[in-house]
Amino acid sequence: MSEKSQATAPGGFEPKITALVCNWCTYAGADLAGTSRMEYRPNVRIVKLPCTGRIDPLFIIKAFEKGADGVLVSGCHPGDCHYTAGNYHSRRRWVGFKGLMEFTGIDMRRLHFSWISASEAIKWVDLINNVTDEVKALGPFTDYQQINE
Amino acid sequence: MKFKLKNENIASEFVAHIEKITGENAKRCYQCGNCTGGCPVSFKMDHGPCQIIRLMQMGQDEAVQEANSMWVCVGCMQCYSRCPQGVSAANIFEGLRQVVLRKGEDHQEIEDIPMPLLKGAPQQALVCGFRKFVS
Amino acid sequence: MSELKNIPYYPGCTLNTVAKHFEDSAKESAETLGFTLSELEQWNCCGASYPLSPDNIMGLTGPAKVLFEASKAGESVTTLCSVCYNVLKRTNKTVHDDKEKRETISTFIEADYDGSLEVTHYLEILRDTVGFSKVKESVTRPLKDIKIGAYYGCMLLRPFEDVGIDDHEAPTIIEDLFKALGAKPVDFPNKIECCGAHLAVGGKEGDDVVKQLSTCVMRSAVGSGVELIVTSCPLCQYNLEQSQEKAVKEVSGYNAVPIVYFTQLLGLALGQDEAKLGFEKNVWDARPLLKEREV
Amino acid sequence: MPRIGVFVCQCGNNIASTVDTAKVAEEMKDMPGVVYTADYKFMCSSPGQESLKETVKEHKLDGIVVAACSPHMHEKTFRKACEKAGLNPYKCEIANIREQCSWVHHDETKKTGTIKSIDLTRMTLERLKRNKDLTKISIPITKRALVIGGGVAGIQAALDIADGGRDVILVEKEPSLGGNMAKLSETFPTMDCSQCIMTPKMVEVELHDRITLYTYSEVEKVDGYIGNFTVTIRKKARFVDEDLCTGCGDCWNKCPFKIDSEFEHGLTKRKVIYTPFPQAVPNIPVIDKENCPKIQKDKCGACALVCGPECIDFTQEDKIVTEDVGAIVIATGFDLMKNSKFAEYGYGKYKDVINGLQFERLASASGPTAGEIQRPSDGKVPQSIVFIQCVGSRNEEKGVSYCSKICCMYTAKHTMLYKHKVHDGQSYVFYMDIRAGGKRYEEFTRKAIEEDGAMYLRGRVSRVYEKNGKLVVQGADTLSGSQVVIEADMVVLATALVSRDNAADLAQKLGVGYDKHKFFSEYHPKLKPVETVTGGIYLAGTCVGPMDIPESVSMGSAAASKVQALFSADMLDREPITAEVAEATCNACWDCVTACPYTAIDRTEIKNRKGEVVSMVARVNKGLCTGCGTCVAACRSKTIDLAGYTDEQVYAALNAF
Ligand SMILES: Cc1cc2nc3c(=O)[nH]c(=O)nc-3n(C[C@H](O)[C@H](O)[C@H](O)COP(=O)(O)OP(=O)(O)OC[C@H]3O[C@@H](n4cnc5c(N)ncnc54)[C@H](O)[C@@H]3O)c2cc1C
Ligand SMILES: Cc1cc2nc3c(=O)[nH]c(=O)nc-3n(C[C@H](O)[C@H](O)[C@H](O)COP(=O)(O)OP(=O)(O)OC[C@H]3O[C@@H](n4cnc5c(N)ncnc54)[C@H](O)[C@@H]3O)c2cc1C
Ligand code: SF4
Ligand code: SF4
Ligand code: SF4
Ligand code: SF4
Ligand code: SF4
Ligand code: SF4
Ligand code: SF4
Ligand code: SF4
Repeated sequence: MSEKSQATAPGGFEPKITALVCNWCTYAGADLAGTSRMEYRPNVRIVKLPCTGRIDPLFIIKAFEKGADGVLVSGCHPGDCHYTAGNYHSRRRWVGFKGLMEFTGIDMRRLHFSWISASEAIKWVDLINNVTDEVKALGPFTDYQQINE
Repeated sequence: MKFKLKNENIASEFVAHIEKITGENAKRCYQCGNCTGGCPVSFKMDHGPCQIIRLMQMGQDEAVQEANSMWVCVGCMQCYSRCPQGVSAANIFEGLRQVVLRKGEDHQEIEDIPMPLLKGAPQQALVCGFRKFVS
Repeated sequence: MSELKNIPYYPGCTLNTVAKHFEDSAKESAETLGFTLSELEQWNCCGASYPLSPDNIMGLTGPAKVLFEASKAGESVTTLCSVCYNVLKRTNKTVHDDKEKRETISTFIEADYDGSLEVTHYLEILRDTVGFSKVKESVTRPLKDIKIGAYYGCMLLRPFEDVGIDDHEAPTIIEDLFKALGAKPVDFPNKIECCGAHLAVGGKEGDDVVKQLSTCVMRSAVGSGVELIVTSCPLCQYNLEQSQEKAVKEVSGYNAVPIVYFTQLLGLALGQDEAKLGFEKNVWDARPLLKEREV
Repeated sequence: MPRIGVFVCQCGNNIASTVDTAKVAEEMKDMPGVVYTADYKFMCSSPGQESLKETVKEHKLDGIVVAACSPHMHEKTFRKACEKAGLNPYKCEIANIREQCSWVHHDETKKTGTIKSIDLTRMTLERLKRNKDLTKISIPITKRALVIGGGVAGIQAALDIADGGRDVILVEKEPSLGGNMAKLSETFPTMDCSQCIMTPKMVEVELHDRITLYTYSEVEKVDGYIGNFTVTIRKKARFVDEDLCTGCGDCWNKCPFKIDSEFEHGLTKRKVIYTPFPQAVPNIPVIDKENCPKIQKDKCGACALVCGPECIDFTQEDKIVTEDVGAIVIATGFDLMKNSKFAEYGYGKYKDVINGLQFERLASASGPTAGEIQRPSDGKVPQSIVFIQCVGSRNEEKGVSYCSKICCMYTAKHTMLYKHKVHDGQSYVFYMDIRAGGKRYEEFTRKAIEEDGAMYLRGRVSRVYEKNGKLVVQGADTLSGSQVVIEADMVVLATALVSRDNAADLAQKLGVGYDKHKFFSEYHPKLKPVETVTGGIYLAGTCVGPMDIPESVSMGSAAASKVQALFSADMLDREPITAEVAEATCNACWDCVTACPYTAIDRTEIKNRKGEVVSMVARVNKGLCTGCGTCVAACRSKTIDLAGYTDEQVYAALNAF
């Protein structure tokens, strides 16, 4: 099963979206979207982490390498972090990281950072839909896979 | 006073214009009355500074413009210096005057100033007065 | 103090005319203290009011031009009149802090000025550069405990963050000076209240308002035991003088007191010839009181 | 080769209607390491759990994946089941195919849901393969508590903990217990006398077998973590032997020097050797070192001469004591804002302009005027008093942005106390809003207006000045739109409550958060109002924000019950999700140390057998580590990793997508 699985019916290009989210806010927000029976594009796969502070920029690179066409990172709103300040650290880190990604030529429309709380199911749904549609329009991302091969 | 309060009032363009040219935000005012309490001339005003700002909050453009308050304000900045919300009624009054003066309507005719006053008063009073009252 | 020689000085529209005695006495006192207030070569009227609506750039061009002229003369400029001080200091701050406005003003006045000048009031020179203790040493005719009422008005004090000569609710700079001169300053509640300012010439409501406000100031002072009022602004001086005239006519039992510029008494205390200090120009003459106290 | 079981839940139709669970199970069968798969109707039901346990045993599984609802729902359930079946609970992982799949993808052909479920289950499986056996961290608990601050909140917390049978150390920086409440006259809304209800509590603290009281002391340093704190306390020199002193008062009666009394807010004087107030607990004096000529320049010594038990010792020095405790309650209270910021009100300039606490002292039977309302300037009974509310509060320009919450109430109280004592006196209150939310509070303020005749004026005061011996108050009444001038005999300022000026300092010593006003931060303002983010440290009273006595006491009790709950077990179980350092590759860059929000990482010396330091490495204190993983992302040499969320596990999941 090493080949890229197709998220939906054959036909158009269906992007792969990897979401790196924190356990306390965004993961719970995504759960709430489910409990509320909302619907969103099926292209996303969540990887749960304790806190956005745990997110190593290399995770993002790895995700792209492994064929993700878009990556999104989301955690608690600044100030709401379950661990006091983890998301401040990550935010600081991302500022530098964003520059680096831009430098390496990744279209920043493929990488999204956002804050979604446990009650913001709607925001989660909108984010997934928007990111999916945007990345879909951009087409597959292959630069990193080539590096990998 | 009695008025019907409508959505249009709250979105008053006149108030927005005054806010723009004065750099003040009428919504910041929480009607504590400190400005009116300390204003040396509020006793002469149809509406004290805080009431003018209240009328602006409610978009009562006419009431604001009809009041003599803007002409009475001496610009002493006492209102601003004690306002807990950092609102300057002085600036707002100047803005209101500007709207009138920029239309070319003078509040004061120079001929009306008595000669002894014109001669005796310090130049600065005349300069300042003309600025505030004459377009 | 040795480096103090020439201080660029901006007179403004009134100090050369109606308030000549303010200027003369200030200049005399400066000479005694070892420096010169040297008038800017070129200057225009500051407009006598800082434009309170920020979009009024034209109102800033006058004072900005003054500041530009002053910047040619040195790193600071001093004023005697509180209004000039207020207008120049605030304009200077605006030019300094607001780049956009600075550029617009530059195009209007056709000169580049960046707001780096220091705008001071003569009182500040006396306090911060000369030092009141030094002034005290130079006193040859102490003011013999005359009860002075220091009238500040508005322009010297407000708004605090732009002007900031002293605490805007409880200033003491003039009192401190007069302590050094041997007088006995008396605090009175209305010393920071407005005199009515330009309403002296103003419209339908004006004259009446000025009378009420200035009379309040005078009564508050006299009621607190003040024997003589000092001012630092020709407009304050004028409004108080005029109102006292009316008070004397209309309020029974009202005791008029002399009203003079602070520089006149400063000059006197520093030993200058009384005749040069323009006491005869004040509506309310201080000389009888001075004589009575043998100053 | 691992032996893994995959269980796919149908959740009745909740999952099965959009996911082909049998297909998911089928797909997993061929994955390397998987030895068992099944789909099942209700995994969390008792039969579901039973079958899971049986299968674990029967197939000797060393790991399981449950593809079902969110881990927030049933992770605990299945981990417990594993434990019962003899499998390490951390060898169980959940793939969330309900909340994050079947419920959000409504494709009835089941195509979408099935594909996504397969992906999610596979990612979870790959992650699980790298899971290690973890054991809950067990920490022993020292069952003694420290309470910092001896106001009403701290006293309540200390008594509740001590009454529950635990030892308490109470540290108070002043010479006596009592805090601000000890200064109050009568208290809203019931008007009972503050001293009458406070003094017995103070005495109870002093006499309690389980409470060790350190007054005139401050916490200097705190080390350790929940259950295991070591606290260093500085006992300031009293210059009086506490064991010998009988509290007879001969010393302070004899002492010839007088100083403004802090307790009475300068309304009267105290001696250099003094107790702050007559009911002080303990009733042992201290010598105010700065003002004692004996200590400063060896002159006087009168107190020592008269002291019968000879307890005065001018050479006494501060003492440092350390105490081990398992929990800490912070109850350091509030101060009033300095009124000097408001020169327009003339506080400090006019003697008859006073603050709320000074009025409390004037109205207090034990105060400087024995409860008679007198002007500080000349002792006359004021015929009119103007009360000004919101001084410094709700004032972003010159004060604080927040509402001090209690001043509306105590001002109403003041007008009543005044009316009850001076029947023909008139009070005026300048207010912006009357905030009287609380049981019987609105009725209380109405009573002040309707029965006791206080004149309420809605507006702020611009200025106060003196004229002919009267205080002229110039303000506005915005309801009538007029300027109002009142000539009063006295003015009382309801000044903002602010945090103690050493609050930020203390917060840093304890590693707890504080807001921009230097009030301590609750873990969660609604759901964890007495906890801090640091385990084992709790909050009570006005150190959190303005509040009245009932609220302060409730918080004191709530904090105490949290401490009791913590102390109810011998050991503290914590999730084993903590950071670990592979010391061999640590290059001592300390990036992790600065990154950790909990100061859970120490710089540790590595010594050789001779005891010489050979290197420095980072070491995680498992008691403090909360498992956020911030350090891991910060470590460039990949030396530090997070158990349960190792790099290996995360990459495995990413690789499987
Ligand atoms: C004028 C006025 C009138 C009031 N009237 C009423 C009323 O009628 N009814 C009512 O319900 N409430 C009233 N209150 C409110 C009431 O005073 C408070 O709610 C209550 O006192 C708060 O108690 P506390 O224990 O939180 O704080 P505090 O009383 O401030 O106690 C804190 C204690 O901690 C000590 N401390 C501080 N820092 C340290 C440190 N670093 N180390 C050791 N010790 C430290 C202090 O010395 C103090 O003893 C009034 C308040 C004011 C200002
Ligand atoms: C419109 C509105 C908005 C609000 N918004 C906020 C807000 O934004 N923030 C905020 O902090 N607070 C808010 N509140 C307040 C908040 O709802 C209450 O503080 C809180 O819900 C009170 O919780 P409770 O447990 O005391 O009472 P309740 O929530 O009333 O719970 C009592 C429970 O006891 C049960 N019960 C009753 N009688 C019996 C009986 N005899 N036997 C067994 N069970 C019984 C009831 O069925 C109920 O489940 C709001 C309130 C309202 C009305
Ligand atoms: S002082 Fe400021 S906030 Fe108060 S009423 Fe006047 S403008 Fe409004
Ligand atoms: S600036 Fe005008 S409105 Fe403000 S206090 Fe002075 S006179 Fe009144
Ligand atoms: S384990 Fe979760 S998904 Fe399965 S039956 Fe229970 S609630 Fe439903
Ligand atoms: S005289 Fe001695 S025993 Fe008496 S109170 Fe003073 S110190 Fe204590
Ligand atoms: S030695 Fe100090 S404390 Fe003792 S009596 Fe003298 S001044 Fe007072
Ligand atoms: S409680 Fe009342 S007096 Fe105190 S700050 Fe709030 S509104 Fe003002
Ligand atoms: S996991 Fe978080 S709390 Fe633990 S040591 Fe690392 S940064 Fe600190
Ligand atoms: S960041 Fe890594 S290498 Fe640096 S001190 Fe911490 S564990 Fe050691």
